[in-house]
Amino acid sequence: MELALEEREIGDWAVLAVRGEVDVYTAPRLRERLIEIISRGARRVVVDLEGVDFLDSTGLGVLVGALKRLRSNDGELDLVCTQPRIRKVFEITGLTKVFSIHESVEEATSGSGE
Amino acid sequence: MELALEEREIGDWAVLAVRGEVDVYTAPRLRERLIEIISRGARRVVVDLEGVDFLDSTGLGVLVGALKRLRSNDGELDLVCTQPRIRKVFEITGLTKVFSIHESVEEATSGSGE
Amino acid sequence: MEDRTVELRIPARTELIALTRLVVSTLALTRRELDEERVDDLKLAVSEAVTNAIESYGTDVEGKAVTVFWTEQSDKLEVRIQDVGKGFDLSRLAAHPPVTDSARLQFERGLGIPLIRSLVDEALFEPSEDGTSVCLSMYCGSLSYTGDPAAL
Amino acid sequence: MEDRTVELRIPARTELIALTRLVVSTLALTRRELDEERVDDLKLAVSEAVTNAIESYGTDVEGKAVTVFWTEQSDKLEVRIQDVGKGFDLSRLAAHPPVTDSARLQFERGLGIPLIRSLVDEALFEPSEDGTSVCLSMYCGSLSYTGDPAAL
Ligand SMILES: Nc1ncnc2c1ncn2[C@@H]1O[C@H](COP(=O)(O)OP(=O)(O)O)[C@@H](O)[C@H]1O
Ligand SMILES: Nc1ncnc2c1ncn2[C@@H]1O[C@H](COP(=O)(O)OP(=O)(O)O)[C@@H](O)[C@H]1O
Repeated sequence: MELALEEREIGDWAVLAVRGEVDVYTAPRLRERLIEIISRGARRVVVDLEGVDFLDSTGLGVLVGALKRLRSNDGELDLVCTQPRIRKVFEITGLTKVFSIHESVEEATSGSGE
Repeated sequence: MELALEEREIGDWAVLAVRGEVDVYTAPRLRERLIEIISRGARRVVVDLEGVDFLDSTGLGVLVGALKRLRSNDGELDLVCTQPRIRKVFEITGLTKVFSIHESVEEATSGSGE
Repeated sequence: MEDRTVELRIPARTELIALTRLVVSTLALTRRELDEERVDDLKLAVSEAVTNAIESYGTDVEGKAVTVFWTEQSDKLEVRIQDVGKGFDLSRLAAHPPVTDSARLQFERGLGIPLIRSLVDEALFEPSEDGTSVCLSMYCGSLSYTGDPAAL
Repeated sequence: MEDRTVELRIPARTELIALTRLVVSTLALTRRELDEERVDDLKLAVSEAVTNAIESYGTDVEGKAVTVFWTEQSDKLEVRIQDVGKGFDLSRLAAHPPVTDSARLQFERGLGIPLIRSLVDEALFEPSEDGTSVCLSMYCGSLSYTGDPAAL
């Protein structure tokens, strides 16, 4: 029932670390925070899912929504996700082809973002 | 739903460390083990409750039963219990007056047992 | 109130008592007003009541169930434990002797109901020929969620 | 079979979906035959179905409930999720376009049922005007407890 969001900046990346369970109850908070980050002008965003215990289709929808919003502004949204149980959700839904999924925040923020 | 029992000897004490939840489902295993220890001839037994997450009245009953069995053989059963949530169960039922409850296995096994 | 009730119905098997504890403590922990110690108290009281409910069927547990109702009222949490077992006579429960080393040791059983009574703010036992309903309450002032109330 | 069913009934509130996940994964984990990955799969599928059940009531959730039934059969675990919402037409669900960067991004919703179908061994959707029943099965050979079967 918990969701914790923690933000920091690395270079020109905004990094949002998510901890806890992302479901239809908690996802609105994740969505609001992402919209806030984007409307503050961030173009390159990393969502770090390493601390996520559970992610459902609503959570996927929120990430897809943020990605669309960023792309339409020439921005980019990358993910950090190594946990098999969470990665699997992206694989089943084909979203591994849509998101750049990295092994670590360092790896994500050292890329060009394109 | 789990209960783990681990036995060792310290001097002439038999020390049984209990981990997990002791309730009406798991207590029979604790009882059997205590009976086994006592019937092997142990007279001085310490039950270490530090790893116990939950203890109900059935668990108390098993400990009282073992204490009776040992006392009738001039033996002794001591407990190790510092966790407030577990200690409270002994306090409410007045069993703190019946058992010697120690802060550590060392403390329990360094006494005379009387 | 109906829509504020969570209901858990389990077959009368002792290995499922742990599940009732998990559900009750999870629900209780989402409430700011109950600290951890009171949640543990409620959990133990519920566990004792569910144990008694299962034992009310004796060995004839085939097809028998125990139901736990969790209801939030404005000033208290209420857990009702219900069985359709043989009931009992509350007034005939053995009283425990005063706590002295020798006499106290006679009692390996009969600790459940005294424990329940001292752990919760209110315990109501309603045994009948059609089964027993035990209602446990914890008072906790006005209730509010610890979770964020944002909904989709 | 009746006596092998665990039933959890929750008010139609999204903050209680986590509880259904906890109950289902706790029950599933007591079974030797399901490894952790399959338990996670079942947990996610149930969560999606409960989410849909709650959403079937729209904003009119007052007094509405969702019921989850857990049943163990000789060769499978079965979880049924039931609501009394408005039902739907399975044949009219939008098909997702093949996965390509551009078209795929149109779909922020509609991922639940496809996920359910790929996570469990069998998913049966039975929508009607009186509500929807979703039955999810995981096959797992002959069942046995991981716990010690000793009973008092
Ligand atoms: N739900 C119930 N149905 C039938 N009898 C009950 C129920 N709850 C309690 N009892 C009776 O009350 C007695 C005392 O219960 P309790 O104090 O919990 O101790 P114990 O269960 O160890 O005997 C039980 O032995 C039983 O006879
Ligand atoms: N239990 C249900 N009751 C009513 N409609 C449902 C139910 N389950 C699914 N649906 C319908 O099927 C659609 C697709 O569901 P799903 O694939 O889970 O995606 P989403 O819930 O994100 O729309 C839902 O939008 C809803 O219209």
